Amino acid sequence: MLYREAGQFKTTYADDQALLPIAQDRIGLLLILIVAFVAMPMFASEFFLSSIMIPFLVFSLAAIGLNILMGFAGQLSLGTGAFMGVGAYSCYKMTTIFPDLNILIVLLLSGLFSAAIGVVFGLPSLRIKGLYLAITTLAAQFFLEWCFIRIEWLYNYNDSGAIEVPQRMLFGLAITGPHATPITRYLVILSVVAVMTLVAANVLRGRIGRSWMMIRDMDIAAELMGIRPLFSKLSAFAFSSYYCGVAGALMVFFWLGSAEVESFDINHSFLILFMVIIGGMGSLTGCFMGAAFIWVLPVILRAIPTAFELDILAATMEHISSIVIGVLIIFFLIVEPHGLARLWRVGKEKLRTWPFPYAN
Amino acid sequence: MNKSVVDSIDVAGDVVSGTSGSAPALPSFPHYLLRNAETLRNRVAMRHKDLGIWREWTWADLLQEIRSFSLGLLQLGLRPGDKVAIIGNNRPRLYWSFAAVQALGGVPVPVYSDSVAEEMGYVLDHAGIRFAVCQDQEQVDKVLSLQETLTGLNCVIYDEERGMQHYNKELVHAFDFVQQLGTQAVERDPGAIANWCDGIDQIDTDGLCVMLYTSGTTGRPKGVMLSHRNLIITSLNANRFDTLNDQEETIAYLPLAWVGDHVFSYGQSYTAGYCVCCPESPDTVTSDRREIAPSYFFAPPRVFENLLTAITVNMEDASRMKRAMFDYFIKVANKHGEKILNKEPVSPIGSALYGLGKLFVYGPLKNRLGMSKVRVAYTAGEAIGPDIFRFYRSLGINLKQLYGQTEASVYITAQPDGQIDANTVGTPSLDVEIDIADNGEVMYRSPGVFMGYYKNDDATESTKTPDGWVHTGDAGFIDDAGHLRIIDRSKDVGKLNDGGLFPPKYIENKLKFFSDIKEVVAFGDGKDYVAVFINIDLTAVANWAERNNIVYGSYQELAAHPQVYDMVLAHVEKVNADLAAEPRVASAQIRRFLVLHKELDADDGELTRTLKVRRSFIVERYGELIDALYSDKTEQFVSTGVTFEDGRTGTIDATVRIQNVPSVQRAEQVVA
Amino acid sequence: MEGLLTGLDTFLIAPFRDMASLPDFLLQVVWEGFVSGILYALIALGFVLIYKASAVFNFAQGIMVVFSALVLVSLFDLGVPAWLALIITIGVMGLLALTIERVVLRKLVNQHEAILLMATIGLTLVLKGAGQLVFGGEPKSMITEELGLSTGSTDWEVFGGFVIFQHIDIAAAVIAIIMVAALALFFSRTRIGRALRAVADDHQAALSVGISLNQIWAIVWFASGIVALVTGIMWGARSDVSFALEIIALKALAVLILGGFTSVPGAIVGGLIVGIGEKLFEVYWGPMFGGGVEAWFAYVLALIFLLFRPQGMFGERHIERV
Amino acid sequence: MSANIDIAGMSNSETQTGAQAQADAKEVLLSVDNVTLTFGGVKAISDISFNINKGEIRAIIGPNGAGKTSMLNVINGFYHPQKGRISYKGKTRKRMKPYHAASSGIARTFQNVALFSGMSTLDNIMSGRSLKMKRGLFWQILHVGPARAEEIEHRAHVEKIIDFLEIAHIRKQPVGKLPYGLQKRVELGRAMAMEPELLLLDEPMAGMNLEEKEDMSRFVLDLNSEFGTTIALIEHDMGVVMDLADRVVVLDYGQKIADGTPSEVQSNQRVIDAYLGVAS
Repeated sequence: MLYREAGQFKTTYADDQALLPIAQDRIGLLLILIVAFVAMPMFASEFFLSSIMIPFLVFSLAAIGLNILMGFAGQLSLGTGAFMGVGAYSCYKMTTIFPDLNILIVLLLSGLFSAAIGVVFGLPSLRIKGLYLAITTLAAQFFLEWCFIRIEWLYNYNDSGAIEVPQRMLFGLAITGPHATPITRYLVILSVVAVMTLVAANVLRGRIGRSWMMIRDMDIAAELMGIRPLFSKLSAFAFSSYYCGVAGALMVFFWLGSAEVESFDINHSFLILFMVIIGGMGSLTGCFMGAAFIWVLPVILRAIPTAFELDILAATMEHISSIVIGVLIIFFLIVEPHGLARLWRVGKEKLRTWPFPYAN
Repeated sequence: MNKSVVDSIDVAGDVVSGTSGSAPALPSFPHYLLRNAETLRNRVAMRHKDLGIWREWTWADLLQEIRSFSLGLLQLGLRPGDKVAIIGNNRPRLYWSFAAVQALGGVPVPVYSDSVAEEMGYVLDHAGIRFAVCQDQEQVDKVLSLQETLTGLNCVIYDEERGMQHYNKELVHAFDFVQQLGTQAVERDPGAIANWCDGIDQIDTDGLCVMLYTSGTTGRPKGVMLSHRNLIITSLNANRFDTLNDQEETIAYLPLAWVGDHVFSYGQSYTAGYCVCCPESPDTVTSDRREIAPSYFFAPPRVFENLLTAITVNMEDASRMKRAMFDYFIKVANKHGEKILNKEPVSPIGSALYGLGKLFVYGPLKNRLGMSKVRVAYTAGEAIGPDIFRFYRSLGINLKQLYGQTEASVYITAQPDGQIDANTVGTPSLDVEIDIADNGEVMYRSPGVFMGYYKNDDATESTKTPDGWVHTGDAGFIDDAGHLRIIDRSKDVGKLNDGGLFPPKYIENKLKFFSDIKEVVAFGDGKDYVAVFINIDLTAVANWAERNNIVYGSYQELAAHPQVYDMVLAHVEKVNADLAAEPRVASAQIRRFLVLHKELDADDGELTRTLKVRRSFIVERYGELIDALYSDKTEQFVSTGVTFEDGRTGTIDATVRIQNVPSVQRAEQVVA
Repeated sequence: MEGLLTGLDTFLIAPFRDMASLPDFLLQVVWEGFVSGILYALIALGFVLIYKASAVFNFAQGIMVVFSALVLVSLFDLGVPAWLALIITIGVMGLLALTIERVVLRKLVNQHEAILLMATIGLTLVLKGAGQLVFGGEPKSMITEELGLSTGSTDWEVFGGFVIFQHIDIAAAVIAIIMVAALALFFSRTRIGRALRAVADDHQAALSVGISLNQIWAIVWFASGIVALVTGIMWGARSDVSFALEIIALKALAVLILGGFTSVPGAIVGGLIVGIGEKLFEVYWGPMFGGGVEAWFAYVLALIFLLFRPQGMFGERHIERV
Repeated sequence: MSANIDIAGMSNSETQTGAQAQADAKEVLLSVDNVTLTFGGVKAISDISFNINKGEIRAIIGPNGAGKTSMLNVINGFYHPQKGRISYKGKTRKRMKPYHAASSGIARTFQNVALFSGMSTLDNIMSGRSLKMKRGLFWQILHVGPARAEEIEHRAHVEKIIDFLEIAHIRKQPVGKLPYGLQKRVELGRAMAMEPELLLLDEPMAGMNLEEKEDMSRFVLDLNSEFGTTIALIEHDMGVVMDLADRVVVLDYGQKIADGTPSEVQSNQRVIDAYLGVAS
């Protein structure tokens, strides 16, 4: 209905293979970007930016990381939290060792450490598949958690055992540390996430992304078509971990301000996993939807008692939101295993074929 | 110098008098190509969805391509007057062949590509073709299989490479190869281009431009010879009539050999300079049309019928709510749509509802059909059901009817914007004169009138009078508003005893447009009044019966049911009212009818295998019933032999009721 | 060179010297490891039961342990006698099994195993939320004595020192052995048990025994619910009943890797290897890494093991077909 | 040579030339020598030798369980035979990874369609170009310049395959929902995209109706004659085999029982006993 595509035709392959071949989608994305980059900073409250938008963006990026591995390359992982931790600690170490290095560069470099660790723990994927692999990622999770506690060098021997984000400037503006305003932090995160999403989309539609999906859909056929499982799987681990690492660094540097091992524990791994499942495996849009859903739902649930002046403990609402999310996960798996993204796609398809029920 | 002629065409496409003084220099199609390549240099002239994307050619590109191909043909020995068969689907290169051949003074002969080798053989042989431009291996094989009879065949050219590696290189050439020959010729002799242009100036615009074989339903196809003047004047007039310009987009999907496609996709495109898009394959026309969203669109009624059926079928699968909404807004459109399209006043509520409908239904629907940008759409060829016609118009698609023939270079009449009626075919097109002969046959005279049938003077003489009038073979009349109405093939039109016209097909079609009625046989020639046999449509009527709680045990019982008779009577009365409104056929109102107790069936010989009524057989078989129709009887017993599906035979006995119908009087009739 | 030798000595020889020098302590460590190994094995057993019958990798087994223990303890806190509380808890686990089969599994028949795994992760969230909502988040102590389990300890003098055996640990070992024996009997002697074994091989065969797949699923979930309850009691008796258990229960996954997803003996042996191994590693090697290595030992062991024998100890090699 | 090959709609002239090319060359592309393959003691293939000439269509037939698919799996490196050797393009190798086979020009299709179900027809066929695409991560990330140029270049190639197989109308549809016959066609397209020298087809016409079989036969013949691709195919439909193949090797219980032209094989008593007699 909203999609009236008559008259949109492609005269080059470049146009035909564009990320958003439909004009209405391009307009929609443009609107979203305008809202995100212009309207949000102008109108949103500091609270909204720092407790909803910033975490949402951080988790979206982490979800993209996990989704690359799980949804596009078909490798199950339960170690996302730890990979985020690797990014965060690397970023912290680098910026304390080289305080003058531009923090954004440090941020992007820190993902490389995460990627390297990811490759190491991805090695077993060459021999084992599915659930077995999931368990080896648990090994990564617990081993790395242990490292974050035991290797004091990682947090510069702080007594608290936590990493404290120092102040770093960009164009004379404090973008990290206690003096960075939510708006600045939001805009930095938004830019990083926007660029990295575009990069992910590009990689996914190219040769490398296709090789991941080949391995995912039919690994034997992929191999017989010349895909090297070694390179393909490890590159997926590296890529995925890179994204998780950057997300972890963003989380600490632009959201939390300081962090201990708890910020990277297995519960975080699960949180990201839920975002990917609910958002939709194999969809970048789904990562944003899942992150929004999983992050915003508890916020709303927590707000309910205050809004209706009910005498309910915050902890109680926390438990309820856990149940709700659990139920929703099961519901989605039963009704639509491909998550919100598929619902959106189905809805869009309906709008495209409106008033007909399906394309003729 | 050809420049003068090209200059004489102004941008609007009108022909301005030449500078030389005497007669106006009329350009030929190659002249238009030269003009377009100059004035519309960078405007897209043609698109073709090939290998997944739309390839585009501007007019300048087109000139390049056509010129090199034309020069290549020259190298291969094409001489003025040579006939060149063009066989295949709507492919750009096949369209280019027209101008390329014409530029050398040759005559393109497009041939229906789906005809079997034998049929094609007749046409190719009759036309005496020397060259054939084929789409693919399939067509090349057909032509080569006729090689022995086609003594003059000099060369076969193909567009698609697939499977063509191992053919005789002496005889069979790739399109590219021919173009290369042309390019090489220019490289050898730079003057070749100028010579080619000079050749274009030599074209006799009153000479043979193209030969189109009519796919006659009876007898052998006849080659209709059309001149440049025929096509160009007609095209220019058609463009002016609908204010078509170089901004139009059309999709070429009808057979190349059909005059309609030739005029829409070649004649009018060259004269107006608009873009013609060729679909990827016949399977993808629907989606390709959606991608292109043509602004000027033509389709025979069956295309519109099929589309409507597809819409209905699709909507049956839709959710209940969506279907209810769809049905509601279609009703709204029925009520107000046409008025809004005709710019007539509509109540504010009506126009508000229509606006909503446009948002929720009409707009998206047109989008799906690929008709959201249609400015002018035509249907022609046969009668279109008024409901179907109104359906599209009510959506806001400016669908119009036209009446045309190959012999007229298409246009005889067309409906001007805002003067639309499902029953007429419009007013005479520009420069067309129309006359109704004493026997009711429509005659016309126009600049588009053909030169004659190729190698068939007898047929030419019997069709075209010496002073240029052409027999259409259709009976019709001009109504009060000056619009032509076609009622039947003139040889089928009979006379009632009171002298009134009896057009059986016209009456039968009017009744058959009701979905409850499947088949009609009308009688009246040499009788006092018109009477009809009616066959109900079992599916539709059973459905209706179910909704109205009518119980029946068999087809026979249902057909004889009083309420069914009432329903049919209502339809007949409506038809009578329609007939009464048209003075020429007012006396052909139906006075008596009966509903047949059995379905007319091909197994019983009542229908042909293509499901057409075998009138003579029915007259013989149901003589008693016909007699009863022309008597005072109110019912008649009849015993009919039938063949069952398993081959057994038996008889059906029935007493069929005969119903009288009151006739409608109209003041005008008295005056007439 | 010198450093390398020292390193080798520290890692490869010194720990064993330590072991030999204090044999009674070594025995104590092994016993501790043995007991926690049994608990891992019990959790793993719950996994195996379900995986064998339905190919569902039940991530919720850990939370089921916590949940069942909480139900038991809370019922007792409400004044229900211990024996009745035990029976009611068994009833609750039965109900839970039925609900899970009806609401979740039945709808996910023939889905990919990753999807089933995630469904059980969802189930974990639900149980966790519900557990915390109903019973509160604080740790509770197990009603060990009230259930007739001794809380005392016995010292055993050996190697010139002595080894302490907690009675509850002994009970755990005994009960675990009884449990495994009971399950073995159940599988080999009862009709349902045989059907369960059949279903692991061939769904059609199971149906021919006259038991519907749905029933079988409900039964295995119930059985693993009971296993979870026993595990919960034992574990709760050694520490507290709290949600922290859930994370520890994940170690059973490592056990599964060692033992294979479908092997009951594998689960037992794997559990013992992990339990004893991690205790030994923690005590004798842990200090070199700064301690706390118990947290990851099991997984890393599993990972290394996987690289050499992807099909587990008792698993069969799988031939890939195209 | 086998002049009476004629599938509906094909003229003789070109199929003959396909066979002709082979007759001229007679160069052995692949030879299998004394290969034995066992699974846990069970012999799937025992001591089989045969060869495939460059440019020919070679059929491997035999009753169910005869070891045909195992033979293909051995040829493209998925199974490693315990005994014997395989020479391809004159080079002998004992063990070979599947992707080495792929990069040296061996492509295949599968008995049970093994498409990438999550991707469209277009992407599936594009995936066949994986080995031909070289642009590194840097350009992939930017997806402008060389990476895009490469992508477009290969798209153009893939479009030719789509045109060749007449599947333009399903170009953008996910393959999972396509009818079986079309899926088989897409799979052939994917293998074609690898521009293989040797194409292994595992029952390309299984489960197809007559019309689909005719189409598929036409594609296989065209592929052979237009691109000179050497084809080894497993097929159950004897009619198809007789029409398509230049030479046929017959397996039964893992052993070779006949090898020769279709007519030779057809009249071989062992074949009649083992296969034709049983099947009909």
